[in-house]
Amino acid sequence: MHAEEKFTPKTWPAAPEKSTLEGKNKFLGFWLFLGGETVLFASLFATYLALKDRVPDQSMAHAKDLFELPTVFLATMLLLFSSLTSVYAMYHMKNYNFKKMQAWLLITVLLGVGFLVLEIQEFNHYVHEFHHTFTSSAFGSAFYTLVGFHGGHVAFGLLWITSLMLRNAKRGLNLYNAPKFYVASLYWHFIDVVWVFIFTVVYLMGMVG
Amino acid sequence: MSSYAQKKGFLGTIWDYLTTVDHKKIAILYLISGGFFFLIGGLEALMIRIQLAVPNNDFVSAGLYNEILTMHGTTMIFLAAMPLIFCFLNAVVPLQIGARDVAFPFVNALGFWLFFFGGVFLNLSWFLGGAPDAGWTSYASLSLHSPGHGIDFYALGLQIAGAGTLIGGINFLVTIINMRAPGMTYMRMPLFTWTAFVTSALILFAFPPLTVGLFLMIFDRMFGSNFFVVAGGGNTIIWEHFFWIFGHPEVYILILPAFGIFSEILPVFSRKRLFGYSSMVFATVLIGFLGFMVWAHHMFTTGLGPIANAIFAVATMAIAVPTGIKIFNWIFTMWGGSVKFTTPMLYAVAFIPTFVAGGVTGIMLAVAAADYQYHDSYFVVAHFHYVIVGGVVFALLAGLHFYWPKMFGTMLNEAMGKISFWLFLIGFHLTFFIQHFLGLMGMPRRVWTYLPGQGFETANLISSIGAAFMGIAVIVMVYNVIHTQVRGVKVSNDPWGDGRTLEWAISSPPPFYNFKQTPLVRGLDAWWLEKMEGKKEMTPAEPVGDIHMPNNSILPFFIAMGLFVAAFGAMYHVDDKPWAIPVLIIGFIITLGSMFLRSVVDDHGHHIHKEDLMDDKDKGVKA
Amino acid sequence: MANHQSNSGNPSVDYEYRRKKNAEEMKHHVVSFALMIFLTLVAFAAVYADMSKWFIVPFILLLAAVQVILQLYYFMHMSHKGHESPQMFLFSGVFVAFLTILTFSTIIWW
Amino acid sequence: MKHWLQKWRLVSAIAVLALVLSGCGEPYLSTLDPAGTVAQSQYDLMILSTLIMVVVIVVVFIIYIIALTRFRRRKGDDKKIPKQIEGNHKLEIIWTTIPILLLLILAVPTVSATFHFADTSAMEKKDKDGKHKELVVNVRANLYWWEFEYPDLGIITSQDLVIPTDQKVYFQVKASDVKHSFWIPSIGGKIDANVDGVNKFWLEVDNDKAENVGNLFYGKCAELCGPSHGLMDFKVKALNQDDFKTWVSDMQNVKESQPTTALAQEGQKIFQKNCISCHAVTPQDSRPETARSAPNLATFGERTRVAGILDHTKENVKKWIKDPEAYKPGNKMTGAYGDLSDDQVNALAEYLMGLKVQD
Ligand code: HEA
Ligand code: HEA
Ligand code: HEC
Ligand code: CUA
Ligand SMILES: [Cu+2]
Repeated sequence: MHAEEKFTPKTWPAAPEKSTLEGKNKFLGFWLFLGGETVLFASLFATYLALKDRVPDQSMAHAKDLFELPTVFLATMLLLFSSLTSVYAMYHMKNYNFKKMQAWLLITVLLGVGFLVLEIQEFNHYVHEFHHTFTSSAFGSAFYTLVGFHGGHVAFGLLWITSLMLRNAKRGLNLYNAPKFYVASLYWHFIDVVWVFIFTVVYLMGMVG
Repeated sequence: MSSYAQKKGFLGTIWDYLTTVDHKKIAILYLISGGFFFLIGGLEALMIRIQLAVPNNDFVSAGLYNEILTMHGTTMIFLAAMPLIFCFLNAVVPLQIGARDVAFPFVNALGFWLFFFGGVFLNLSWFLGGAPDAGWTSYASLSLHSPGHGIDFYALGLQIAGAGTLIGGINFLVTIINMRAPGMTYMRMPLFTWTAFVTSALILFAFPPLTVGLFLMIFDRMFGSNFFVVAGGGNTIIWEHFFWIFGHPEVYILILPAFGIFSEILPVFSRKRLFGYSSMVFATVLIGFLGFMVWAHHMFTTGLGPIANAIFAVATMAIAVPTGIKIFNWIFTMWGGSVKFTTPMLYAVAFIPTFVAGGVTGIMLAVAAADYQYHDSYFVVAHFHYVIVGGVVFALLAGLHFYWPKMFGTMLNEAMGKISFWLFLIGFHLTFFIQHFLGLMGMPRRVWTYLPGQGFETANLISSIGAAFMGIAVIVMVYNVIHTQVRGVKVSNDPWGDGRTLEWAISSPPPFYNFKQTPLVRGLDAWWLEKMEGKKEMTPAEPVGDIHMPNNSILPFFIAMGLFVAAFGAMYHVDDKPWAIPVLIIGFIITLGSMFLRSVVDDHGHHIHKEDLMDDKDKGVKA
Repeated sequence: MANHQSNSGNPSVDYEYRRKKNAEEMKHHVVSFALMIFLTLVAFAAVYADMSKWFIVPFILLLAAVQVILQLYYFMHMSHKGHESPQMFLFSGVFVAFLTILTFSTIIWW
Repeated sequence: MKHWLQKWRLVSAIAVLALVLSGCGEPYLSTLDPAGTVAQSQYDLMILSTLIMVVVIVVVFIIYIIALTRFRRRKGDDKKIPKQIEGNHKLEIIWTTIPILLLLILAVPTVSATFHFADTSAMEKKDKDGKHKELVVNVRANLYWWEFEYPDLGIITSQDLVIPTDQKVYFQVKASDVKHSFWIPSIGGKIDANVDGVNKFWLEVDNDKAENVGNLFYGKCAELCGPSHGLMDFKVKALNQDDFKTWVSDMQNVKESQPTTALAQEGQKIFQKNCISCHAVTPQDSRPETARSAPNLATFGERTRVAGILDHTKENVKKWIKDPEAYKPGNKMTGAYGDLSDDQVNALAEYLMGLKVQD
């Protein structure tokens, strides 16, 4: 089986993620999926923009009252750094250095977990301090749906990368799993892209009013 | 024959289909279930027409009528037309581009099972307290107001089925981009493959807005959110936009493959290559592109303001241009050809004027200021049945007769085919032509009955009589299918004699690995080119070698079934049923567990060995 | 099918070359990452600086767009060969996304 | 715009098509028999677009028929292979440009009419008392009934819309429960009644046309709104300016029509007990909108229909009160009042039929 052939750094191909037909298909299919995800998130952003600050009773908290930029900044940094670390992981993947790849992936996962923890704390804060919940207003529904969908993506990404790491821990890199790692890292970057818009559109623009 | 396709017995066959990842078998699954839902949707249409045959009729009650109406539209669009199109995509596209299979056979199977479980879920509503009743558009204020679980069935069912369609679309995009046989450049792809490509792209971008819209609906109805609840700050127009941002591309998702089927049939039975191939490709892409910029023509009366209405009106009209290009190219394909009127060709020939009639009423509807009169009247019903039945359904029926030999190796009876064609054609025009006038005379659509004395009686009666003709036509067709399969006379590779594209170069039905050797494509209409040079088969692009095949798997079935189970949990969670949340969780465990299995258990597929393939040669083609 | 895409006959020369190229690319990545962090800082600073809303909103949206382009073209290699189809489909997605957002911020006014 | 339309009116008058079409439908209901400015322009647009479409269809048909008859495969052609033609640039240019031109002809009046119909700027003009200078009617659509409020005149009616002819009437349309759509086919195209906010538009009725149909037009709900959507009809009384003025003052001056017969007085009592919580019986109803949960019955005796659909007879009123569900499934009146005996229903009907403002 070609896909499971053993390699050395020298025989390892330049673009391992696209060296088999399966890999090529997976690579392209995943990019297409990201095209669809773009529209999916755009729809959620659009909904959020239409419903931002729409509350049944004007005494309820608006975006301006809720958000705390320091936390958001911290979360942003965690996610941005995790994007860089996953680039490092792919760098080592291309160099056929499995151990280093795994190490960087682990850091990526840890950063991602940190991000999720911050997000959960943040939500918790809104719910308890401001009674800003999923059901309290259209604003709340739209906010939690958009940010929560992103958070869900982060969580799924963490599970995905972790199980890839565990599953392949013993057998190292080959052409069967290289595309899988590559695609997972694409996914992770995409999550970062979405977050860039979330912190801009939801949080920063929310503070400007 | 290699050992994989043997065993059998009845249960064996069932198991084979439950686990299959072969695009040809998946095509058959789509055909059977899509065909079944077409009969259901048709039955619902007949009930609509019976109820409306005379004024003040009480054949069905008002509430039931709305359920039938909603399920008719939803079933026909999502559970009949879409899967039947996927049937032909699966049956034909890989063969046309000379591929062994699709890019993601597993995902292909998963797409089917998602559609299937979504469809079953939706239709179970009939037995579990009532079907959805807010129209196939399910506008938010009414659908939130609707009691019972009907709308929940709609939202959850479509969500599941829609996920299947989305991954199906991605699968075909990758297949077409990556798996074409050597020599098959983009501009040598058969037009059906081109339309499959553009349709899949439309699916990729049109379904996410529907997904989001349905999520918001599910959250509002089942989890207390306020997206469409005005009192909570929500806005119902959001739903309308999402529905139509999806809904308008959706009608082009349906019609483009229909155009593709006709673009295959017309050249074959005119014995002449498609006129203006490159402009046809261009028009297809342009229709796909414009299709995303016109959705608000369904919302002219919503109150978007004159600027939006004017922009969308003009953008909508623009679609007439690429569509017109196609119409004229089809006619000029026949011009100078040698036209033979087989059953598929009859449908193609009937399609041209019918679709033009439906298309031009579309342009009339695009005149925003006049649409204030047409909107939500029977004029609209007439328009869209002209394009959908006259376009999509004609294409599906044409494709059924045209590709039947390729899918099953037998030939549908031509005499019966023609009888049912004429019945259907006459019935169709009888039913829908007169509805234009009903609309102009002031009859709104979606009314469960009408009062006497408003001038609607005669036209409605005529319309209902037409529907009866269509019913008989369908019965003849079903009989034809059964009759043909029982007789089981096998046919050769190219039973129509004038096949032009690659699928006609291999046996009918093709072996499960398709091409023994990937063919070398030397131009448009690859098979025709070879035939004209007196060859009996395609020139191979590779020596005979081992063929890599994917393994069968039951996991797609379970992934889809898990969501089906979870949907019940989500739905009954509203009624505070104690078992609801556990069921929801169990469902997700089934799905995620199956996905997990899929990703941790390596599946490298298997190989058919060269020697076995050599064996096959001796047996020759099945005929 | 699995081909080892070597361009020169000598695998070890090829190997050295690739190593170097990868390392160089990684350097680019780090630079673009620094740029991204910088842009983020500017965006947050702009909001803290409390300037006019009409300036800040377009400005931070621009910053976000630049950042995303960096992500796509550097981290996700979108400019590399073999990314033609991904580019086309991603931009089509962006086009639909843009239309959707434009609609929802203009003609839903209630 | 106007000029253009008038020219078209001439052309359309002689168009055979128009003759064919205007034979269709009832004059009080059909879009093909326009009785107002808006409906007329819309009709002109229909005729224009239909003519263009007929041109398209005829051209397509001619080429199509020729292709089919000349090039069918005849006996002995079995072996013949026609010449394989790739395309023809000249032809392709022709069938790209001609449709574009046809569409331009259609697009210009479309855009202009769209803006014309949306022009409600006159509505914003108020006099010094804060009243609109033009006649404004607030239309509120409810599950299966319509309320018409004349905010500047202090009048509220239900089911029957009364408007003056030969004058632009401005409407503010909204819904109180689910989405409906306000449509009077022979007077002008529809506009949706949304739950989210108010839609504005105007209509104008032609007096001669109104007289032709006894001043009475049909209106319909044109958006699926539940089981009885198909029965959510209303009537439009289009009165000439003088009659309208009389109607307004009658409505403003009436206090509450008092029953005259004993039976009716009996009915009034029952009404006060069972029905008044929802139905008002004076045209001035100071309750807030949300409290006005049922049709105003002040002019019930003058209605042309019961509940918008039944002929206006006492028998039908009785039938309605006994079992509204049988006539309008899903309506909001069913089950809202206790059981009533036949006598009580009879008394109620007597009382209701006597509720008149004009004689
Ligand atoms: C397969 C499905 C299909 C197709 C192909 C079309 C094609 C078109 N449709 Fe249709 N449409 C529907 C399915 C479809 N539609 C459905 C289901 C609804 C109702 C949904 C609901 O409310 O439930 C609907 C409703 C609908 C409306 C909303 C009406 C309303 O609710 O008020 C409008 C308005 O603009 C419209 C327009 C068009 C146009 C302009 C085209 C164009 O694409 C047509 C183009 C074709 C031609 C024009 C003919 C060929 C061209 C020539 C021969 C060239 C020369 C022509 C000219 C110069 C005119 N459609
Ligand atoms: C692909 C789409 C599609 C197709 C093919 C059809 C096909 C037909 N439709 Fe349509 N229809 C819609 C999509 C479609 N429809 C949509 C989207 C709506 C709008 C819904 C809404 O407003 O929300 C609609 C609405 C609609 C209405 C308007 C109802 C209303 O507004 O109140 C009417 C009325 O005449 C109608 C009639 C028909 C008829 C007679 C057919 C015929 O062509 C059907 C022909 C088929 C048959 C006659 C099969 C009969 C089957 C048998 C005889 C065998 C039965 C046996 C077994 C099951 C064992 N349809
Ligand atoms: C829930 C409040 C409610 C109560 C109580 C109620 N009705 Fe009604 N009524 C309605 C509604 C809502 C309608 C409109 C029904 C429709 O058309 O769908 C209506 C319609 C009517 C109509 C037809 C009105 C028209 O404009 O044509 C009559 C007559 C009527 N009611 C009489 C009565 C009588 C008599 C009683 C008491 C015995 C009564 N109603 C009690 C809500 C109520
Ligand atoms: Cu109100 Cu339909
Ligand atoms: Cu459309």
